[in-house]
Amino acid sequence: MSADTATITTNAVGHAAAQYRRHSRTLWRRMLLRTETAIVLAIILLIIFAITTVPYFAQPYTYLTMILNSAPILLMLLPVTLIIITGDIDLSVGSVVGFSSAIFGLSFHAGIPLPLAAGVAVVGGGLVGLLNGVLVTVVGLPSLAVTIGTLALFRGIAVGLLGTTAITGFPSEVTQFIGAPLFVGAPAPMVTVAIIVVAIGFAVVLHLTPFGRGVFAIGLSSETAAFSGVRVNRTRLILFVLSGLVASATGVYYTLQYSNAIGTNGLGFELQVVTAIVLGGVSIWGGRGSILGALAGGVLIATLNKTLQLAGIGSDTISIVTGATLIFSVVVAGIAGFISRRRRSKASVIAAGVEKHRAIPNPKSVPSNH
Amino acid sequence: GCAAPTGGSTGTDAAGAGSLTVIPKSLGNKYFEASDKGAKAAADELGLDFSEVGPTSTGSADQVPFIQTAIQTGQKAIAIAANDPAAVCNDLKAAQDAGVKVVAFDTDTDCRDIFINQATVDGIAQGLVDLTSKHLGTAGGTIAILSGGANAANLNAWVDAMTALIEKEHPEITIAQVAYGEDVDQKAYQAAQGLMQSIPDLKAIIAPDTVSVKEAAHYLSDTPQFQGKVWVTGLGLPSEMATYVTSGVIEQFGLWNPEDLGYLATYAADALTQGTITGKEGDKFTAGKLGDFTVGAGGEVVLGPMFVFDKSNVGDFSF
Amino acid sequence: MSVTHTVPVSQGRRSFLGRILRAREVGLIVMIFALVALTSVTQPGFLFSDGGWRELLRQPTILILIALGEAIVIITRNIDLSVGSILCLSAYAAGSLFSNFPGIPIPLVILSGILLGAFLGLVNGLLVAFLRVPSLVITLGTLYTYRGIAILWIGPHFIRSSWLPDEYRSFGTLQFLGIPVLLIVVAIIVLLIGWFMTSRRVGRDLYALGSNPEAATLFGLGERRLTVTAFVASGALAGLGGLVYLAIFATGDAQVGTGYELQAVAAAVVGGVAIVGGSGTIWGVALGAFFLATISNALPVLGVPSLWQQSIVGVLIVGAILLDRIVFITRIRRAKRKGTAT
Amino acid sequence: MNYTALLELHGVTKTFGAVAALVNAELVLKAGSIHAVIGENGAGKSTLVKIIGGLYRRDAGTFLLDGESVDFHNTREAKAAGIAVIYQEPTLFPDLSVAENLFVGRQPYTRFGALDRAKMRRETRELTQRLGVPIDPDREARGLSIADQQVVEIAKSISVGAKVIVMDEPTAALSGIEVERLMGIARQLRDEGKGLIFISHRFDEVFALCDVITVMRDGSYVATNLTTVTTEDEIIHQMVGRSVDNLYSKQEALIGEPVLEVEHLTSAGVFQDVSFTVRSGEIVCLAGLVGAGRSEIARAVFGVDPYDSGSVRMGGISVPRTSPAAAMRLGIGFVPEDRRKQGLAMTAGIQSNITLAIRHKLARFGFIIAPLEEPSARTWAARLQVKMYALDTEAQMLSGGNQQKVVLGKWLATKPKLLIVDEPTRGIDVGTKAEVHRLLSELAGTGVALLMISSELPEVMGMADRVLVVREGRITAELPRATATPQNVMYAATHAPEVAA
Ligand SMILES: Nc1ncnc2c1ncn2[C@@H]1O[C@H](COP(=O)(O)OP(=O)(O)OP(=O)(O)O)[C@@H](O)[C@H]1O
Ligand SMILES: Nc1ncnc2c1ncn2[C@@H]1O[C@H](COP(=O)(O)OP(=O)(O)OP(=O)(O)O)[C@@H](O)[C@H]1O
Ligand SMILES: [Mg+2]
Ligand SMILES: [Mg+2]
Repeated sequence: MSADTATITTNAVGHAAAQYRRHSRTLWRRMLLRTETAIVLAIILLIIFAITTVPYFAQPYTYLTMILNSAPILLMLLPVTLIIITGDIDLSVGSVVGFSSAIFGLSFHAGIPLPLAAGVAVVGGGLVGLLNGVLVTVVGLPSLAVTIGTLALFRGIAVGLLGTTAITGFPSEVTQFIGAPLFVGAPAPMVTVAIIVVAIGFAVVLHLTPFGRGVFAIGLSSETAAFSGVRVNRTRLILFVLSGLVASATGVYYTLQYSNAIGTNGLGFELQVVTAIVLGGVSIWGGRGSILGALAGGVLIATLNKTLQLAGIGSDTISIVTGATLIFSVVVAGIAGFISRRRRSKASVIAAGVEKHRAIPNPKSVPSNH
Repeated sequence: GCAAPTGGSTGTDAAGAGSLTVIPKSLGNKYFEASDKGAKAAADELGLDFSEVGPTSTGSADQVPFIQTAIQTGQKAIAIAANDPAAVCNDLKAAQDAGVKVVAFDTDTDCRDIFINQATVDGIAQGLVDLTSKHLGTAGGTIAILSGGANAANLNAWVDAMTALIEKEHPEITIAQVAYGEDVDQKAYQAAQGLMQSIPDLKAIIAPDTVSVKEAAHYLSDTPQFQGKVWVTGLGLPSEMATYVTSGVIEQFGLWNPEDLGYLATYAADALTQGTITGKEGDKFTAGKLGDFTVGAGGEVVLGPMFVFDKSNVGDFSF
Repeated sequence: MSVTHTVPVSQGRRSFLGRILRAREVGLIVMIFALVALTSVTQPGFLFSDGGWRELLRQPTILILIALGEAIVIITRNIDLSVGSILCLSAYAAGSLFSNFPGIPIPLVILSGILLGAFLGLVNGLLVAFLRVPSLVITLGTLYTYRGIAILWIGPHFIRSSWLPDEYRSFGTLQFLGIPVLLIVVAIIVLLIGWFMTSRRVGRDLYALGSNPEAATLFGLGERRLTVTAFVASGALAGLGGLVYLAIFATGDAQVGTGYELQAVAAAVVGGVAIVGGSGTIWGVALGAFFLATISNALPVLGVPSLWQQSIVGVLIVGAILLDRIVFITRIRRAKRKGTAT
Repeated sequence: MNYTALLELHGVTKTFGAVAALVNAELVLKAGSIHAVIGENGAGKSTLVKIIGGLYRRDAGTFLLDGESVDFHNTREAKAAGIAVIYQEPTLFPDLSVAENLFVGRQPYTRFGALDRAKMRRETRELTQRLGVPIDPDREARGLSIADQQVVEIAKSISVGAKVIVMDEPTAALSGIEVERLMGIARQLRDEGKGLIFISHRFDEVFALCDVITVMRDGSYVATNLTTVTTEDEIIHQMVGRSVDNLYSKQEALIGEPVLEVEHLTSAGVFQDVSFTVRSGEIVCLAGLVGAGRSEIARAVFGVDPYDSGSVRMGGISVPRTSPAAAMRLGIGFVPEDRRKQGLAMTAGIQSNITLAIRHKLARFGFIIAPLEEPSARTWAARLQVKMYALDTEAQMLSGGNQQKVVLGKWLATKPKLLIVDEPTRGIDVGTKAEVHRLLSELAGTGVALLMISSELPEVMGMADRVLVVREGRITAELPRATATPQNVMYAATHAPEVAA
């Protein structure tokens, strides 16, 4: 109504507005000096290296199996990325895979049609996600503690439900379809479509919607977010439910891919998921990160694994390489920050005034959201 | 000992004498390290290009990437002890489609050319039950079974066979509980403790996996109150069990020679790639120092009867 | 990880606060007693037999040690996920020292195990403190790296009980006045660390750092030194945990300690250490670890089917955190109501 | 030389990369004096303080302490040399007790090598008593009021025997009585021969307390004046480079229909039976002492805090409880009192901060893309003349005043019908303050209803159409502009309600 603020007069609006640069760093710096770019570059370099030095790497089968093997992680990391951006964490996803696998297997075993059984499992996953969410938001418990507890709980239920039975005998049309290439000779399996669709969905939600703005705001400062009309607890609750849904859908997929429902399905996936996300430049303190980065982190690990496996190297070395890559990625960022801090403090003073508000990383940027 | 990088060479001269990838349940597992040692020895004798790769964990699909690699690098044969027979099946089928011969050992899967069985399921069940019933005598009593992973297909088969056997032939014995030690020392120890304390009049524990039997023996040797009351037997590695056998806590336990298992699997793989055998019943082949073997029903080759260890021989083995 | 812990403004005096803190520990003690009582009523042997009594008291020692280190790290607002891998390396290192140098003095081996742990912790600490990267990322990396090194190094080998000198193996079962010597040693360590954390400057500084890292920087508390100290302590305690593991189980392969990291965090949290740092007591942590270890000790004895044990552990972990929270909130509410009434 | 200054800084320079925070700073502090440093937001005062405190190292220039050149590498060295700094943000450790906070890093030990808690408790009690504010030494620092935190900080600096005590805007969060108390303590310290550096944006305090005033502008030294011979106008001129003629540019606005109607709002233990109305074009001020519960009332109205009973209506429509989102949809905007924790995401860019509250409005078909949000951010930053370099500059890089402008911009961008502003000019320099006042007044002129909370009486007097005085959670007086004198307001704020009716 009358609050037409445009009528407020201020001196030299146009002039001042023109003074602000859009970005404090040049385009190439912004594009190149970011984790996503570095990781994507690393993937490309690694693939080039592997193609030239590792026999058989160039075959489509390599990429087909690489995507197949990493599909569960690539799917699960999507909602967990959002959770980590709000500053929470969900360590129970691996157990939710097992849980959903158990529900799915038992439902199928009980004669429920496959799609319905899958539906039951996904709904079950949503419910356990809701349980996590309620404990974290309504009760106010720290998510790390809660999901360490439910990690044991959901896994325990899965193992308890299935016991020593492994439910197999899923229709082979379905299991074969899942592992089949998109078309004959294609370097990607069917599940690639699902990954891409779900990833685009999450990327759009996170980066292009008001909801996604809220997600970032919660991670940057949940108090400020609440004061800005972000429904903080509702958002966090939704994310935990989403995580449960996606993890349980992954559980159904995993069960079908390997045609086996057992209680230990998805064991240890949680740390792989977190590793991929963190490698992809998502800040574990919340507030920073992207779907692209997290996915790239997952793909980099998958590519590394594939390269080493094809080179005949066993899992012991692979696990050292994975750990070292993770440390290396943050160490490089740390050292780069250190050097640029040193270099800039030696650089000459450009000018006072507006120029002096050039952004530099805060040397003591202690996680602010504690 | 593990993960010898065989990369380039494996690929290039795969066309030569033959090449074999052995995939154990996991790296760093004593039992499989022993079987891999036997496999390596056989491969050396045969001049095979040999590699041993595998996961460090025992997740159901953890072995899959290594099967894929074997397919891609043009291995002639794979010898695998599957953690989860169903989960690796699709990829093993793909391997067979690609012309790779698949030998399952230790644990059977549906998608293989041949299965090298350490001993028949019935043989193992019979062996362990016989040891136990002989000890218990006609009086019989309550016993418990302490197994490893709840999803280990071979262990479950043995447990089932033992249960059936006891029901059929030993009415004097009752099985009170089947517990699982999950292949983890601490859990197996606690499970053994749980069984001994919670089952009154427990007379014996049969532990058909190496971790469980070792930890059951361990708990027993730590706890004199149960010594002489609870009798423990199972399938164990002599190197791990020696202490308990010498000290008298354990009298007898069984196993086969895991090195021989790997050795036999390698000869079978070679015979398959050479075309000497196809895996059908009645095929015959010679496995070096182990002598001649015949493929039995369902493409199964049995290493031999279970070997029983006691005070007199337990020190003679290195595995 | 941000935890929006809306800790209500405490009105009070020490006595009130003290009561809350004590309630936490009292609560744990009550839960432990309840668990032991319940188990002993069903299976008297759990408590009233040599073996039961000994296991009850000595099984928790490993978890107590690594949980203590984890707690110190969490108190500084960090986390250490590499403790399980460190424990494994230290246990195997000690075992192979015994086997390669027969007759080597036991104290020397113990020292080496602790030093190896401390060194691995030092690597964590230096990376975290000097590169200012989140400890969760660094220790997740070293969780893999240390484990990979363990598998690569240990490979097919395993510690045979015959490697260990009899004196060392007897540590595991030795009792003094009916109490396992291991527990006595660990109890002394708990007392020492507890005293250190409450009564020495460095201990208080560790709390201060976790309580408000920005203020610690402004204050010149030496955050780097403190961070490194915490990780070294955690590494050393994990190393000691490995030695105790060796004494109890007299065995060990490359998979020892897998998954301990989350148990250690769970024990610290159940013991009342706030995951955001700055608060929690060492006594609480020791009790929390004792509680968790006793659960996995007691469930098999209670005859709970193996397959359902893990879910009960999960329920109890969640339940313990939940209960603690509810007790906390109701106490604050009650105090507030009292405050407004007057 | 027989008379050396306690502390001397000459030609001190400090750059952060391309940012020159200090260019040529000068400061000469004598023992037994209180020295004010003032300047616009971003003039470099806090940076100077941090150099003195050893948090930053200067790039160039001389730094003498007692005539000796010093170069601190960390805050510990500065502390050891007798310098105590009380930073803009209190820096207590919330989980430690008050006594422990006082003794962090130098706790006394007993004979047995344990902390001597009895001694710490005793000394804490003595110190806080001496400062006139007894605080329980055993309580956790978490939950102490800002004023009490300030007292603990001062006690800390006294107990270490500092000879130089620097206070960076210590009064920003305090109310009149607490400021008086603080000034009393400062004078006491001065009379003990200590040198004090006092930073404040409030001229009345500076003139009442300080002996010398050093003015800074854009990181450089401008002038040092003796308080006795200079005037407020002169100082302002030195600070801003021009004179600020009207600090409270209250415009006449047409007061219209009620916009916000609050009835019988009660939250047990916090506020009781609060009823008031704000009309369009009207500026209503909630006055009172710090801790009277004004912020809580505002937060309950906006929905961030719950309340037990009562009702809130906007333009006749009931505002749902505990839903800021709903309140915003009904046209309420809220500039909270703690801009660092509640107003801004400190590590996010200016643009993201300004557009956070309007993210739903910016969306087209549910999606937001950067080109849509840039114009709003640019316009509002420019209208408020935020001193910054680029739209993605992190909020934490801005000086306090500029941060406050960003928060204002963020809420003005929502085009509210009712804007609640809690301490809108806390920590803001005179020039900007006048700017903010003009802006709020213009806003009222366009028909926006304003509910303002301020602890500064002149601001209340200068801006309000109506003053509601809050005391211990109750509205104890409603004073129209004409009768709202400082005396009346203070009386109502400190006396039981039956007197002020
Ligand atoms: N760590 C830093 N990195 C980059 N720029 C900084 C840093 N610290 C201060 N600045 C810049 O230096 C200038 C001086 O800041 P300072 O905080 O000293 O101002 P101030 O006079 O204290 O302002 P206020 O009155 O608002 O507190 C500002 O422009 C600020 O943005
Ligand atoms: N950040 C804080 N930490 C601890 N206590 C606080 C904090 N903010 C306010 N308080 C305390 O809460 C109570 C109510 O404060 P509130 O902010 O409502 O008062 P107010 O009248 O709005 O004062 P102000 O002038 O500061 O806005 C007081 O006792 C105050 O000291
Ligand atoms: Mg300042
Ligand atoms: Mg307030």
